[in-house]
Amino acid sequence: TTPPGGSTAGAGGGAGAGAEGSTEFTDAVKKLVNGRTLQVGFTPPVLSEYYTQMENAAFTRMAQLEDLYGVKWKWEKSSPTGNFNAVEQQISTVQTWTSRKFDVVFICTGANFATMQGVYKNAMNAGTKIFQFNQPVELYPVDQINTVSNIGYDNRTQSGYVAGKYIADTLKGKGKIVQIMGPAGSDWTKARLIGFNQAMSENPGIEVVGTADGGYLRDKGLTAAQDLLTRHPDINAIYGENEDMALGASQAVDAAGLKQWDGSQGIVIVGADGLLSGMDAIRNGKLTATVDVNSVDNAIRMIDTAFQSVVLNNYVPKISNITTHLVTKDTVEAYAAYINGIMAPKKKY
Amino acid sequence: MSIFQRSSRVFAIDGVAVSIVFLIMCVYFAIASPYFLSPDNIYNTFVESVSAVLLAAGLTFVLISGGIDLSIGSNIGLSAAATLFAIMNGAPTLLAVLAGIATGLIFGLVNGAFVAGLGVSDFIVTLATLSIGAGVLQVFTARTQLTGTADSSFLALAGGKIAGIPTGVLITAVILLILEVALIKTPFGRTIYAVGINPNAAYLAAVSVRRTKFSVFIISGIIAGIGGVLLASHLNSVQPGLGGGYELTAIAGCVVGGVALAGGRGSIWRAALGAFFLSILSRGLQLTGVDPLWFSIVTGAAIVAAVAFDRGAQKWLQSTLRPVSPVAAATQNAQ
Amino acid sequence: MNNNENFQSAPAGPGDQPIVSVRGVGKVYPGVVALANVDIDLRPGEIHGLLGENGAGKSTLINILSGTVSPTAGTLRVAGSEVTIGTPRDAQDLGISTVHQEQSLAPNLTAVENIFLGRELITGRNRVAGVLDEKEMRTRVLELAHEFGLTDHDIRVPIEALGALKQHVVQIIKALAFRTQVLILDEPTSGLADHERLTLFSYMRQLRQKGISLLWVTHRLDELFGLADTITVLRDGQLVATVDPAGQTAESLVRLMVGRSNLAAREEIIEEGRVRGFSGARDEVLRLESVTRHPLLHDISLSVRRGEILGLAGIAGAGRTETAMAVLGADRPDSGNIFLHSRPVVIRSPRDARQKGIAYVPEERKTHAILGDFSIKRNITISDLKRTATAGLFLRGRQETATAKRYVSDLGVKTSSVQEKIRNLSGGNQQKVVIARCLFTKPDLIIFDEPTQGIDVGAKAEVYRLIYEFVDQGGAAIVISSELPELIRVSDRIAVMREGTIVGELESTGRDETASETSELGERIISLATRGAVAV
Amino acid sequence: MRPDMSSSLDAPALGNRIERLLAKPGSGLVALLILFIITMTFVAPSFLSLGNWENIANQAVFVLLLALGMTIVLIARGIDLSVGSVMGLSAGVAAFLINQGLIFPLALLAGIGCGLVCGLLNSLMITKLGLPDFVATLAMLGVARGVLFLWTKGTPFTRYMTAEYRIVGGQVKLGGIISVPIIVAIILCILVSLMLRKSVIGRYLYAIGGSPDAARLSGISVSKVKTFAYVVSGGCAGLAGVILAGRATNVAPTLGTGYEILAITAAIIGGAALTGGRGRMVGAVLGALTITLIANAMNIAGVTSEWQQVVTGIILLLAVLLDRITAYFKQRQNRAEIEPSPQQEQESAPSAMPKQALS
Ligand SMILES: Nc1ncnc2c1ncn2[C@@H]1O[C@H](COP(=O)(O)OP(=O)(O)OP(=O)(O)O)[C@@H](O)[C@H]1O
Ligand SMILES: Nc1ncnc2c1ncn2[C@@H]1O[C@H](COP(=O)(O)OP(=O)(O)OP(=O)(O)O)[C@@H](O)[C@H]1O
Ligand SMILES: [Mg+2]
Ligand SMILES: [Mg+2]
Repeated sequence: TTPPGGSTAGAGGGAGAGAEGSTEFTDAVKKLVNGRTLQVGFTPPVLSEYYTQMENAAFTRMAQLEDLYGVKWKWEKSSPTGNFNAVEQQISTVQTWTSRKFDVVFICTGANFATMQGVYKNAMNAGTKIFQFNQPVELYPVDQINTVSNIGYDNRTQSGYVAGKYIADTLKGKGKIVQIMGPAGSDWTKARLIGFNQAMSENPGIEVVGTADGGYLRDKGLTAAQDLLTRHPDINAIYGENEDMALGASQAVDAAGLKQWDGSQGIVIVGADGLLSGMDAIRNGKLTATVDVNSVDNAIRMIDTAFQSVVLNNYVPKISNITTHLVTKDTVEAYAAYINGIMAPKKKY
Repeated sequence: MSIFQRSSRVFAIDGVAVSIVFLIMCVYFAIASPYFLSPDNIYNTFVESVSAVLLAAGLTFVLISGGIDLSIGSNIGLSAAATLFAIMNGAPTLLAVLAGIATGLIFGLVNGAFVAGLGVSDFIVTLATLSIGAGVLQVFTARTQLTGTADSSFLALAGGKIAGIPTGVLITAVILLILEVALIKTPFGRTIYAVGINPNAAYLAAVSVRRTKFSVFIISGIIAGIGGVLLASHLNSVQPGLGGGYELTAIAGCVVGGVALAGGRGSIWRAALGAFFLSILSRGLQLTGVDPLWFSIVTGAAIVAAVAFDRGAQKWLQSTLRPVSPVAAATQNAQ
Repeated sequence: MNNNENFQSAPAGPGDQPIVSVRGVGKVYPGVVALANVDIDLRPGEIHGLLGENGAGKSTLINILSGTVSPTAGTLRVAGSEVTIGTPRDAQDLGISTVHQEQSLAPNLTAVENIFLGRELITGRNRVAGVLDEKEMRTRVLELAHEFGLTDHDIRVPIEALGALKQHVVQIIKALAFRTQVLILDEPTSGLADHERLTLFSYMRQLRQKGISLLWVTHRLDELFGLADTITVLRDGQLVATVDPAGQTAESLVRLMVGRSNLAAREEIIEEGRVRGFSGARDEVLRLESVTRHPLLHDISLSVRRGEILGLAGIAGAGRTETAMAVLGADRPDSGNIFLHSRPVVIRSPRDARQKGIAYVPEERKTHAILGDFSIKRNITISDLKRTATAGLFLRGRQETATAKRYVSDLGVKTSSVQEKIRNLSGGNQQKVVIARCLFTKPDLIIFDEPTQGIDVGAKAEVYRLIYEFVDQGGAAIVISSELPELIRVSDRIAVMREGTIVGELESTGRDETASETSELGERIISLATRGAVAV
Repeated sequence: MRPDMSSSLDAPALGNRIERLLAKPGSGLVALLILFIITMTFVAPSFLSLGNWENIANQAVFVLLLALGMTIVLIARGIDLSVGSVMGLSAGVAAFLINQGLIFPLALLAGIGCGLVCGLLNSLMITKLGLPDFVATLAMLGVARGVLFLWTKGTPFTRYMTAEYRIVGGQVKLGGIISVPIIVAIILCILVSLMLRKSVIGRYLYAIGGSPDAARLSGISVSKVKTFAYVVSGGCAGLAGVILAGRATNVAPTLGTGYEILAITAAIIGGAALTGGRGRMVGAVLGALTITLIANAMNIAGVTSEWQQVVTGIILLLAVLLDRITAYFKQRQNRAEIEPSPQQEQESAPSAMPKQALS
């Protein structure tokens, strides 16, 4: 049988209609669902364009499942916003959601791995199922992860390596580059760097001449890029570990009067995230490429996995990887359209 | 004296107004969310607020003396790292605890040496040590995997239970008690207030201002170190940014509790209450399902309301006390 | 409440219509009635003396008139119309200027800036932008400043760099520099040297001539005669009498201030003087040998023995306080030696000094002596907390209170309770508490820096008695005072300082001195202290 | 330890006299900066290039604008923790209104207006409700940030950049010579400096910082002056916000987070004190430049971010230490002369005295 919301969504049909499986199957699932309401909590580490795209994709998929099988959803989002410590807030978010008997918690967090496992364990014992998304679980020992499932991608091979390889290929294996990285100690940064370095070691002609911290923010990325360009005006490429920082670097290149990559020469700027604003920039020649880590599929798979696990009691994979895309000027329209397809969900929860 | 007047005198006991705001808030949350009073939530609330409360209590000493210590944020993180590092490398629990406290002590010594010894701005000095501490913690955690220990005696420091009460909470309560006694009941505590009220006068009145200033930084450092030990035991892991921003939470807690940043006023239990207030507030908001986007707005408003109420109550109280003629009072006094 | 036994009808003033007329004014603080039902009229062109013991309510009345305290009862009329004076600004607008009893200047501003604070001169062209006219402001005060002994340098630096007395002078200039209808002076002469007082008095006369009315508080009754046109006496917050000084003597005024019932006790104290004298071995307690501290102190040598009071005379800025700081260890001398009980010592800090048996009564009460937020009790014990602690560890509240109560009644501090915040006491009573603090440490040597500043006659005598008692029991005292008669009266010897050096040492036989001898001694001191600097 | 410590505690006559003789403010800082710049030229000669100074100036503008406002508030014995959040919110207002089709200059004004209003609210809480400055502005820090979060729902405002805004944001230099933010900063510096030194309100700021009681007794309305200080600080934050929106090209809800600490640090290394009554425009400029310069230099030198924190801390400590050392030598030198030259004292404007840390 084709499980509901299975591979169709994963293949990229998130925006498609809702006809899945046969009528009998649908009816049978409906019976299992029995009009049940799932109380869901969604807690990303920050509020950002990326997670907004995810949320919209999730809504789109939730609405589809509701149409198909009558499952109802109650959605609550919580993300650290204050100046007070982010990690503590997420821990206490999970704890309070557990107290409130949520069925499902989707979480992506910057908190320490081991710390969170204890929190997850307590939650699962109390009957709240935990799903991590977009978490660099590749860095963690799988057997120690206390979640039902982890939906995401391998930051090393599916993000860092892709970006590095693209830069190397574009520069034909020779050139100087600088990196603008996320906050030191961040697991994403660590993982992506492993992949990026892998690509670099495969291309000895490429030299990383400078690194700076851009804190995942555009204005900090701009500042960091400006400083790096002062010392290294002769670089060939900039790797921004996320898109906002890459866009900041793009401004720095413009401000320094340097030329951006036009297909044959100029400075190559590569980011990673897959934001609509990043795609805009690619269209306008302000960003050479980005690694779209696929907010859409991430969210759809997340909803499907939870539905399967909680409602249908299926065995879901502990690690569930989605596809990521390399977006360049040539492919930007397709992926932009893919994201735009979910940005106006039928129903918001 | 009317009953009304007598009851108004109750406010005179320092901090009663804040306590009332605190109680009102708790009652509201208890009504608004059935989970607020659940054993689980109570347990979690206490356990999770231990570090905030401890930091606020240690900081209170510095604030009362008229200073400020921003470094407690990275102090608690680094102390936690030192503790966990020691325990993971096979040190006995006692030694690991000492390692954490020693780390806190080092912060206190450096801050104290610069501020009291050299007389430079405490804001700048502790900001500098905050920054250095945060950097060292990142370097340290990047080089060593502080993934946790299985040493049960160490984990029991914060996670165990005595008579159903979490040990971490018990330890904190004992420390608070000691600090309060030290502040209110000892000559040392008295001189801290004196220095905060008027350092010039205190100096000329034979108080060693420098020694007092030095010791408050030591105390604040050590308490943050103990907080780090408990945090390490509670989390059983240390991440690079641990403790970042705790200093602001602690200061906010103290201020809500009525500790004056200008020095000379405050007490341990009020500071602890203020810190506890803030952590209960954020938990309560989550439990009642308030959109987290509203959190910082509500928190801001609650801080204003609590402090404004406290002030209002004090003023009202002062205006209701019955005047006595100085003559009458003087004769009364002579007897 | 004018049906007082001592009430006498007010003499006909020189003016006609009162400028300021106060009726039935009262002020109630939580727990204290500071002022009750007081009537007072200020006529144009009169100097109106306001007398009362410490805590009688003088400053409260003044604060009401100057808009810093709002009365809880009564009405104020200025130039015939009823007004409310809610802020100092209102008072200024009504033409009322005040020199407050306590230091009230911004320490980080210069004298000129302080004097014009709130009434800045603005350059003509730039009125809108509010650009300051610094030059004009400076020239305007220059003359006045010189007359009061401020140098060009003094008016240019932040006033926190000036000595306490010079700061006080700045405050007076601040009030004199502007055209006002009413000038209120709350103990303006406390701590001033004689020639400065005379300057001030001549200014007061000039102002009177111009039709300005002055309300003047002083504790030095001798000043009043020949200057005050009318005298109002307050006691315990109530009006006792408004009298013509012509019909009064110092004694009769004291009687009015103190009241019949308290009089007997007080007179005894006032008359007592220093009867016994110390009979033990008069060994040396403190000796300074060539103590030098740049840039001010040069070659200071002095000594003081048990049972002896050494007076330090000098004009403002002569270095007397600085000498005290050196003894106290607050400043470390650059060279020279300090001997305690004939043994050379290094005094590292006031705390060290206390451990070595030296205590200090600071000259600037508000900023350097009192711990405003502390209760009287805590202010007394702060210098030696171990004494009220069990095993030096835990404070014993009850014992502390008992100790404090004892000092409060010994020194006659007027307060409702020892738990009262010292900030709420009247100035004179604060001073007594500070002295109590020093006595509590049981020192061998007390340095009194302007000890009777702001203290009423009765209390002054009490302070003298305290000093005498202290030395008679074997203590040594150094008294710094700008009031020469006082200095001559209390001291056994007087060292005169000028510009940071000791320019002479004179024997004084204290109270035994006859009037003519006193003034002769006074003149010698003045000429030593001011040679070449100020013409008297 | 040296007696200079104790002298900061005894009678003001004594302590401050020495303080006055000590050092001009920040002499240690300047010395350190020079040393630092010299070292950097060896590490990376490009550090001294004109282009890099432009970068530094452009980066420093935001901290500088906030530090100017902060200095004013600190002089008046206040503190404004809300500047970072207010900056973010003002940026949001400008960006949002442009997206709504409001003409550009009006949108900018609205952004600045938002800052002014926040400042006004701060001052109302302080003067009318009687809240401590710290509490009021801490609350505003939360509220302004929260409003921006609510408003953006977590997704940055984007696509508001116009050609004019690129100029205002400093991405395009005016006439190819100098960028608008720098011009704005220079103008504001001059205004603030004039205001502090020459105007009545400036005098009042110092007065209420030095002694609120004395100011009140002199007929100054402390609450009005405080209101002025907070409104100016809010306005500076608003101005910084609208410019930052032009530089960052998107307004993330976290925009400006943490800037309050930078601003306070800049003001304090520049000689302002939490205890009020002192601070100067030049100090704010020096402070803002120092902070930016250090970060810039370390990025160029390739110091990783974790070590950057360590180095920044050490530099701060060195700066204050050097200040003390120069002060000590100055003092000794002054003691050597028996008669202090009046010139020397003249230089210490009221604002100029670094209050020793004990108070
Ligand atoms: N803020 C206050 N709170 C409570 N009591 C106060 C306050 N201010 C003054 N008092 C009380 O009011 C009374 C009158 O004080 P006031 O300062 O007017 O006395 P005074 O006549 O000026 O005395 P002195 O000669 O010592 O200056 C005193 O008993 C004092 O304790
Ligand atoms: N380095 C200095 N430069 C200029 N003036 C100085 C210096 N040192 C001291 N003075 C002057 O000395 C005075 C302070 O001396 P000090 O207070 O010891 O004298 P004093 O005789 O006690 O005077 P007062 O009676 O005013 O307290 C101040 O007026 C100050 O102007
Ligand atoms: Mg008085
Ligand atoms: Mg003196």
